[in-house]
Amino acid sequence: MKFGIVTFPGSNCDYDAFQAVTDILGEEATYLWHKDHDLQGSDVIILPGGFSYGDYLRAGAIARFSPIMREVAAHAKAGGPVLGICNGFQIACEAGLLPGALMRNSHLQFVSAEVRVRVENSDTMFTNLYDRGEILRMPVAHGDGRYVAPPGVLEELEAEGRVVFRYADADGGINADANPNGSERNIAGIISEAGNVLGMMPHPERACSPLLGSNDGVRLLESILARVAA
Amino acid sequence: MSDVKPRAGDPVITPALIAEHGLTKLEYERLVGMLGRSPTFTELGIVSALWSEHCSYKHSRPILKTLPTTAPYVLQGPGENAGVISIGDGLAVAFKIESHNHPSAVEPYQGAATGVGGILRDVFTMGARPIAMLNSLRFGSLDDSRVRYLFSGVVKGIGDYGNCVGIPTVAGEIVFDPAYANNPLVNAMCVGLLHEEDLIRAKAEGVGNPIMAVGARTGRDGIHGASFASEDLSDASGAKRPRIQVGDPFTEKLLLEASLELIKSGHIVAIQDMGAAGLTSSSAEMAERGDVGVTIDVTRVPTRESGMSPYEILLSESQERMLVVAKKGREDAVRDILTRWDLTAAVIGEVIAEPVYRVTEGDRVVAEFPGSRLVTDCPSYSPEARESSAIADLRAADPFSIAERAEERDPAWTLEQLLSAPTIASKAWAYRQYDSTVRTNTVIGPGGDAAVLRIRGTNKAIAVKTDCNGRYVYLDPRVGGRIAVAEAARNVACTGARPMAITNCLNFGNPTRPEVFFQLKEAVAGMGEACRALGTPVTGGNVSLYNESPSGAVYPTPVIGMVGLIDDLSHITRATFQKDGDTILLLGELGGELGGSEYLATIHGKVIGAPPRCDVERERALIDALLGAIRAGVVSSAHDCSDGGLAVALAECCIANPEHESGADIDLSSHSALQDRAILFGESQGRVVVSSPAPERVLAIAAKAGVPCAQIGRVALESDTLAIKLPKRSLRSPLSRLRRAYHETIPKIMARTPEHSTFDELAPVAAH
Amino acid sequence: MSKFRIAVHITPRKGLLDPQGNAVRDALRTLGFNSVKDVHVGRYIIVETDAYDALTAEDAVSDMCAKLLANPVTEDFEIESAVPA
Amino acid sequence: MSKFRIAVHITPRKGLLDPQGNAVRDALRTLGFNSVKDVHVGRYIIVETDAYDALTAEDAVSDMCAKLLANPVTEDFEIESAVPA
Ligand SMILES: Nc1ncnc2c1ncn2[C@@H]1O[C@H](COP(=O)(O)OP(=O)(O)O)[C@@H](O)[C@H]1O
Ligand SMILES: [Mg+2]
Repeated sequence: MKFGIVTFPGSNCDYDAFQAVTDILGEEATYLWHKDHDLQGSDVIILPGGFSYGDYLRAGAIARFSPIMREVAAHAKAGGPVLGICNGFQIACEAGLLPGALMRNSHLQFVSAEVRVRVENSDTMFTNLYDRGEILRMPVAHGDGRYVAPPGVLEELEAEGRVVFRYADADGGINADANPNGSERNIAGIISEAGNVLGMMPHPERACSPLLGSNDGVRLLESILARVAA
Repeated sequence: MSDVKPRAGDPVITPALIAEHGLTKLEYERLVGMLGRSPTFTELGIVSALWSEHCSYKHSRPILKTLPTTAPYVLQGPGENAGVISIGDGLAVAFKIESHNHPSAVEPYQGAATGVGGILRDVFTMGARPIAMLNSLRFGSLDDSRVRYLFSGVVKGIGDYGNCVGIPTVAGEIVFDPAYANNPLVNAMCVGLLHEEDLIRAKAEGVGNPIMAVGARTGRDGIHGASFASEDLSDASGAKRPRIQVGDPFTEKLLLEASLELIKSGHIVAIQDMGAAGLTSSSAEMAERGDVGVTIDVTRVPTRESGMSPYEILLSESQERMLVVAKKGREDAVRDILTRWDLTAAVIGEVIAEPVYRVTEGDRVVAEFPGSRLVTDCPSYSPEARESSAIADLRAADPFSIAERAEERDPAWTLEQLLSAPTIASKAWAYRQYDSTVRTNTVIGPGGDAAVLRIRGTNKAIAVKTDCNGRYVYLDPRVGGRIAVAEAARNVACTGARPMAITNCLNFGNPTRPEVFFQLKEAVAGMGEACRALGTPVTGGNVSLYNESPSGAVYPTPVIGMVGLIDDLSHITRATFQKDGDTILLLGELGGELGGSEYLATIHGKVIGAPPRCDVERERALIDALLGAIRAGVVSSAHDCSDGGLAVALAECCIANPEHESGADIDLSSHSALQDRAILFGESQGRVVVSSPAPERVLAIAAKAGVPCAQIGRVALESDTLAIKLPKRSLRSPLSRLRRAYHETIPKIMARTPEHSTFDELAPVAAH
Repeated sequence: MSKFRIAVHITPRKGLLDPQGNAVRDALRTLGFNSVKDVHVGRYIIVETDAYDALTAEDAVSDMCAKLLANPVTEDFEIESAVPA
Repeated sequence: MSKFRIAVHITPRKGLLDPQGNAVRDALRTLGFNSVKDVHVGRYIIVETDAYDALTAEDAVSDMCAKLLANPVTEDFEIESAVPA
């Protein structure tokens, strides 16, 4: 299976995503240049982390107008998997692929730390190899990670099981102490209505090796493989 | 030679103008002698920048020459943008440290950010991809709101820049001491990785080759920053504020990718960052290294503002710019690469056979210097060096003459005081703002003794750390210089790495004062002794002098940036206790010295006594023993004793990792010849706390290396206490209290001032 | 064509948490400005653009706001009259 | 005492690099707004404060700008007239 990883000017986790796909998953990956209009036959699109266009104005606001985003949107509309990580999540929200927005962390500081997330829905194409309620460890590194959405939208996300990950403590508790950025309802990741676009602030691609502290992210990539290959 | 005439509208050269440019009368005469005529305003500006301390090293060059710089694996020593060492497998590591003290004192956010940007460029111009950032920071007391403002601004500046470019910030050190109150130190270090065959040097070559300006456009930023960095900080510095540059990490990221692509492409022969003194120093230095002439036409330099004079274009310190010598005929290919990254490239000059450094404005020559004398003929000084008798007296004072405070009857009190001293307390408040895991190589990030980064495609890793204890250097520069290197080496060795080489940043006061020059000379001598003994040559560095304010000079602070190599990933060792029941050993002697300690400073407000002895041969033996034990697989954890001594080291082994705390039972009661406080808080050098499942093996390895080693206790995972038996007393500290002291101090202090972290570009408080 | 200058105010939508505004308010009080009741922090964007007349310039900027300058989920915007630049 | 509302505009100081403004300008042009000449991005701060009269309120805010709201090294500020809130 082929993963297309978009390189926007200022992306800096494209390399990490590439390594995770090729090195850990053993699948094919290719970089997609933001100015192109060609997904090069990719089955899965990753919008990686970083600071596209410096995150100037608003994180993700300028990147969503990159030429390649037209094809990414079409791919998503056709049901193709899209994984937005960190800045990729911000871009996906700005582009309207996912509802809501990511605002400045409530404590106003950049936060780089290992966090825990609880798997809220293990019946998605990104999480089918996890158990529901399982606690995963992954790094976060962002300044604008506070997920917000209008009240109606939040209810809808909850009702449809589209909140996929929530920041949690070691025992699975959902509380303010476990929330690194002030996200509403501790939301760390959500999925689109059709279930094929996942946006998340934590970095699964940085959690792919026990040597680096966690390999809890591997099964996320494997889940996609399992579902798409099936 | 061409006919160089003053340009219409340029100021007339007067003694006042010369003085304003920081040139002495003798230096000016030297310039006139070199030219054989009076300089133009443009020429005066050029020389003022190139002969500034920052660019010319005029007070430090002879001293730096005494440092060892070679080893079989050193591919590039001092003199280039960064040093480079081979780590085998065809791979090499480039690294360099640099100061941005003065800009940060005036505008902490931009000052620190542009410091990070500059050192990144120094590393990627060598053909290396940056893989890690470090820093070394000094501030006054955190009780002062201006200091809190500086601290939070610097941390945010470092974080925002490095995070945006996507290079992990993995280690550093932060010290708070009134000695730095009005003159903070901000040193940034970058480490990069390259294939040996991609190494490129900043040496202009090939007559007829075009010289190109690449990256951001040139504006009126930071004109004369280099000479600014070579002056004392006075109240008048406020007026110099417009000189401060603004960083654009987004452009830096594009420039990084474009430069690496350019170097790989084979279209260029040399590349150099336009750093301090901008276009002037980069072009003059490249010409000098290549022993060629250059000519530059300032009207072809892409500018951001209209109407910039040659003087301004040459001296601008606008950020995110590079100077490139391309191969003739490849100009378009170079431009194509830059355009792909939305950056500009313009031909602005040429390498010429005639041995001159020439600047034109269109057809008119506005500056011309013979040969490379601009660089080679700059003055060099060896002023008088004499120790201050006041400091000698401080050193001679007996620390044991200071009576204990009543509270010290409970050593747990003292330990908690020390753990909550901002210099010792956890710096997580700062490094949580740094992305330390991007690029997925960080095995050990901030919080350990040194950071460890794996090297992909090999079974190796490198360990990196910055270190210096300025208080020791103040009390005894020779010994302090040795300790700075030894401590950095020890920190790297604690992770399982063989110390390989250093870069250094010499932060000192005004060298024309005999007591400062004495410190500089002695400290570098001490560093050299340690480097030779430990086999860690100096591959480069930076000198920052004139770190003085009306209240005096900073502590002499020669910061060491150490790189070590781990040749097997299984040797990577952490600082905190790992396994229940492991035996705790002390490698090295108990010592019992108290001079220059954090204990005296924090508990008694005294900076006195001789700093701990530092026998560099014993340091070498200690590192050999430690690495021997690690490689034998019998070390669960290793942590060196530094600020706060053995007690603080043990406490850190228990609680530094909040995810994995453990208690410990320690028995030091047999050392009755020493005072309890000296056992606990003395900072004798050459010591490492090791935990091991096989203590007899550690003892045997140490004995063979001739290093004292003793079993001192046991790791007690389930215990919630650190217990230490002493000759006269005993210490019992619940981990919860140690944790609070260590982890909560800095966040609490910084929470006092929400105003400092409010905006992207911080707003200062009413201190100006 | 002439050149116009149009200022845009972008403010956090009412009801949303404004941590920056709150932090500034608290900081001002810490500094002794005890009468401060509330603070809101938004963005101020100045666009300089060529246009046939002020109205066309304002229309264009309004379009820019809708497309890029403001996030409709979290922000409101307000455009000032164009002035010749 | 009555309550006033004072708006403050904070802009990057002229001549200093404005990376944010440049990025937005380039983005607008890419979006087809080709007539855009320049963009500057600053902050817009609304302070609500009690004061005896409008003048006192404005003076206080000017003081706040100097002390906290604007960075004198890199920014300029402008205070609008106080309006009753
Ligand atoms: N400015 C900083 N940036 C990143 N990491 C830091 C910084 N300051 C301290 N640290 C980290 O905190 C830990 C303790 O630092 P330090 O007290 O200097 O250790 P040591 O006493 O062993 O030299 C180290 O892991 C160091 O890398
Ligand atoms: Mg250490």
